[in-house]
Amino acid sequence: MQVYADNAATTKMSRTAIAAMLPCMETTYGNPSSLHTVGQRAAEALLAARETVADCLGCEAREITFTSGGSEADNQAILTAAHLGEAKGKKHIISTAFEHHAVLHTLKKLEKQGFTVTLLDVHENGMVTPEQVAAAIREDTCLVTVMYANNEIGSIMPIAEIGAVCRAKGVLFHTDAVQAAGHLHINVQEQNIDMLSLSGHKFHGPKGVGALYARKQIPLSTLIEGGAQERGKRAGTENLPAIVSMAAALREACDHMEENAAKVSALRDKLIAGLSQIPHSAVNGDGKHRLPGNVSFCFEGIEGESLLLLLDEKGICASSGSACTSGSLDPSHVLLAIGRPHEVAHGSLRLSLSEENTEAEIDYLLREIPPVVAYLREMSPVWKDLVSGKKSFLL
Amino acid sequence: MQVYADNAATTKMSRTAIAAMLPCMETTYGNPSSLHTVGQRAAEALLAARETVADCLGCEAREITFTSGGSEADNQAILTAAHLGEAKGKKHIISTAFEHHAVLHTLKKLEKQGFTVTLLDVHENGMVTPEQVAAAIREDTCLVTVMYANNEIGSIMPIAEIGAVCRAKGVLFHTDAVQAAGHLHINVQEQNIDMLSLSGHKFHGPKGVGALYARKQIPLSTLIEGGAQERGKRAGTENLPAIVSMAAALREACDHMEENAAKVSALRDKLIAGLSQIPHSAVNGDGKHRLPGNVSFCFEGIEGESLLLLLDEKGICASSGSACTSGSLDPSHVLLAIGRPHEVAHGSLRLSLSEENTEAEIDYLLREIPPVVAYLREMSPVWKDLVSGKKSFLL
Amino acid sequence: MALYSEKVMDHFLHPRNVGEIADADGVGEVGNAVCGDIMKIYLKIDNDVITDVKFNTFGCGSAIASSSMATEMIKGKPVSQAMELTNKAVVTALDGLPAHKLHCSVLAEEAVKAALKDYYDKNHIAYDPKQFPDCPSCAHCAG
Amino acid sequence: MALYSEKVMDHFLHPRNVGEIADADGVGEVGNAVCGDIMKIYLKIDNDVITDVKFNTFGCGSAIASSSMATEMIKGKPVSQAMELTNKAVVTALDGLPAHKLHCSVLAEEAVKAALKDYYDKNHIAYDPKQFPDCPSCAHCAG
Ligand SMILES: Cc1ncc(COP(=O)(O)O)c(C=O)c1O
Ligand SMILES: Cc1ncc(COP(=O)(O)O)c(C=O)c1O
Repeated sequence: MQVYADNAATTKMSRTAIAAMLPCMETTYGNPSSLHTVGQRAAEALLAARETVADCLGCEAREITFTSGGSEADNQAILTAAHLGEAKGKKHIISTAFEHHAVLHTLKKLEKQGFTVTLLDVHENGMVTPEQVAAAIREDTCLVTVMYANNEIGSIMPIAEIGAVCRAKGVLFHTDAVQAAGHLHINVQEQNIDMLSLSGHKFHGPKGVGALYARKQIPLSTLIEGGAQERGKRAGTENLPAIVSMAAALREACDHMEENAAKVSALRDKLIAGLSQIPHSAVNGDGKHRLPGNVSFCFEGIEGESLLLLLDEKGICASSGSACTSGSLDPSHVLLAIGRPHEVAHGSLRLSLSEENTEAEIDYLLREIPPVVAYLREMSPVWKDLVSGKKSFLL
Repeated sequence: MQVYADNAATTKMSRTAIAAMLPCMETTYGNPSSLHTVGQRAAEALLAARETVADCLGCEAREITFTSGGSEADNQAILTAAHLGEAKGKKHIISTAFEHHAVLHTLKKLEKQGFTVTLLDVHENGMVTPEQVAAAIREDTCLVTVMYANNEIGSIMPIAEIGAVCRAKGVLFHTDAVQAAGHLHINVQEQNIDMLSLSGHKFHGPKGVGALYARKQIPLSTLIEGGAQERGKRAGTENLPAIVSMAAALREACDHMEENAAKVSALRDKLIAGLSQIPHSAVNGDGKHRLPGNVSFCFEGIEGESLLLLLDEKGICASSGSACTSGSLDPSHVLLAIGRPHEVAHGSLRLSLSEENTEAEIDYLLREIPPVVAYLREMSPVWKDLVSGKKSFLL
Repeated sequence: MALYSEKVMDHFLHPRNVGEIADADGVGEVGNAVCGDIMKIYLKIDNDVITDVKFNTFGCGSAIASSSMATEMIKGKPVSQAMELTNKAVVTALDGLPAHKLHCSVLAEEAVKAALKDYYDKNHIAYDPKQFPDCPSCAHCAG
Repeated sequence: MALYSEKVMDHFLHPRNVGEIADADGVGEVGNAVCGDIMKIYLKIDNDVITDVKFNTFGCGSAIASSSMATEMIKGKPVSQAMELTNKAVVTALDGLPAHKLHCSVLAEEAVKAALKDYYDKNHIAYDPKQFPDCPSCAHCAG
């Protein structure tokens, strides 16, 4: 059996997304900046896609800037707020310790340029509260950036409430909604969001395309200079096939959000319940405020990569931490942020489900995973020390 | 008849490019950073694409960084050289007056940061010489960036010779090869190129993807921060379908370069000869050192946009200046750079051919264009003044 | 074409009143070739009524469409009414113009006024010069 | 899997010499759980020859494969020869490791040496301490 349970890393494109893309490669192949019919058809498709995305977020089409993905959107949002803040002498930014690297590394860059960054502690259930944000806001705070949902442990932040705090204090609020878009309800008006990033490939859309929503009063800083595409805020010939495809995928995801969430979270809960039977294991993240597809565990005494590789041998595609930190030797900064000790954080497993997963697949996972954990523990000197009482269990 | 003659704005994807893309959406859909089989298959495809692109440029795979397009590659190359230069107190950059806006606007940004930019004059045939570059290089020059071939007038620069001058003087040399890649021979070693930008959609590959070659000794500056993709030099989940498709398109273009060039330049020459019959017209760019597909004219007494719209009514897709400056009121900076007066520059027409164009289409263009020019002149007060002798002809 | 409304395209593709009037009673030319738009309007006026109007235009699609529409709007109208033609009225009649093309409608208004001014001047009719703002630069074109 | 060579995958999926030796003559443990890799090697030594070897490893695929390969390489060998095992030899035997996984082969070498040192210590055999560099920090792991 082949079970793809790494949908937080990337999803398989839906039929709808592929079907939307093909005509843009074969018929509407023009450059939207071209005056002729082939170009103008592309321009119309671009506008329609922009309207679709705007509609899914509850904003206006002109508030959407298409980017090459979630990372670029995060970078551009944060640099925009930094430039605006700098002009007013405000060089303090608030974020959290468990943001995606697209946010954290951009903040690092800004620190080198004299900005001060406060990374809020994350509660052990993976949550950050509006009260924490309120307490951290200073006179010189120019931006609060808090992710909508965490990519590793799936916890969902109280975005609307955090947004309200920011709005009340007159501070720009950005949210990295890469894991949320298409899966959780978004309405930037109701949720007091000033800027929001999303990425096509996390909801069965294409890779290499994303969107940045920025409230119309916010003049975006340009990351990529050149032609006047995207109202002069993002140069480069528009990636029309991907943009149109992403819009179609987002539309589809939003139209089926409730039924997908119901189905996927039922699978998730069954999987969590089953894996919780493994002794000395712990679920990461919040029990309730959790992405429908996210299952995140730490298993004491074993190491994540070897677990992944053995699961892969069984046809199970999973991840340990996030995809983009694999290959790194450090344990996930997210797991450390919620207080997992290093030795436990190394033994993490993330299974991220989508509506394409089936009950039979969950049964398969529940059958295959526990023996693999047991096998690795049997080989692990750490586990032996725990069992023999030389060390004490942390979980 | 429908004639797409705007291939410098963007090309239609080839069968090969589409065929290469589809399996990456349906089967190899994994995230190349994921450890499991689905991810590692994607990683393998990514590596193969990198090797293909490297092979087409005569460099090593690790010298290729995939980007979201030509603009991003241009931005990153220039900012890299600027950062390296700044560290050594070298803040002078040499470029030309007729670069693409992705280059010119990035240079503008650097000027605001204290860099000095010398834009070399372009000869009226659209050429810049190695001697000009040599004369402009100063002690504090950190970069020479000269495009391989111009997107509007098609003139081809003596890149190898300019590269040799730079190498001799120890100055980094970048070339925007967006119009050249897949159409003209490239070998970064032989041509002394330190950095080179290309874009997938200009050679029947996909939009939204490009590549930056940077000699391995050059530490790229990061434009988009985040995950460790592209050796930490370009964050964001890799756009695998587009990357693989671009590599396939480039391979195909390079494999058929000579036959395509022979075919397309024959069509081009026929078109140029025919349109030259129109009185008071002039070809823009060099007669010999010219992209195989580029036909660029100025017609005195008329304005380009109305010409384009009327041609579009006849099914002819063409451009006036470049696609991304359409919608702007200024005449093309390229045509001004080669010394066309404003009033003449407004009356420009660019027809850019590909190997998919046919002899019959050229005949159609030659039949349809002259009467449209005549019709617009008949309506033009400028033309009347010229004919009546009130003003004197410039062409 | 999404760029222009159907009305604009109709007037661009089938411009009304193209041509010259050899014995015009008023001729107005505005814009310049450096900016990329020139409009020249010829009026035939009889008893203070515009009995005929022709135009020549060098410019983009919306410039030609604006000229065509403006001439249609003043044809057969009393001079006093033609004096009230505004660029907004031209834009509305064309079902809108893209923001960066609005200057074409301004040129059309100015061309009509320039022709009317010429008619007043030739016929020594007194008028308030403030009605005819100069168009010395292209600055407004950027609007 | 492109990540690891077939050899690595073979040793990872079918690790040789997994286990413990209750009455081992030498035991060595290196690495720490904070770093994410611990290797423990048990040696049975008879007449200066390694007659049996077992390992337990907590770590990634290449850590397990390196342990497996290293134990294979010293099994049946004289102690003096086992002392000459280098991480490079392990890497070569595995048909290479990804750059960021080379530290696993270093750990394997160190684990073997730690077990040998334990054997020397237990049997009061004199040795040059320089042969056994400490592994007090994880700094080398970053290599
Ligand atoms: C010479 C040149 N450079 C750069 C670019 C920018 O490429 P892209 O639109 O793919 O970002 C283009 C085309 O648009 C070009 O013709
Ligand atoms: C929370 C979060 N933010 C940002 C990103 C970056 O998105 P992309 O890889 O599309 O640039 C990701 C996923 O990779 C993510 O999960």
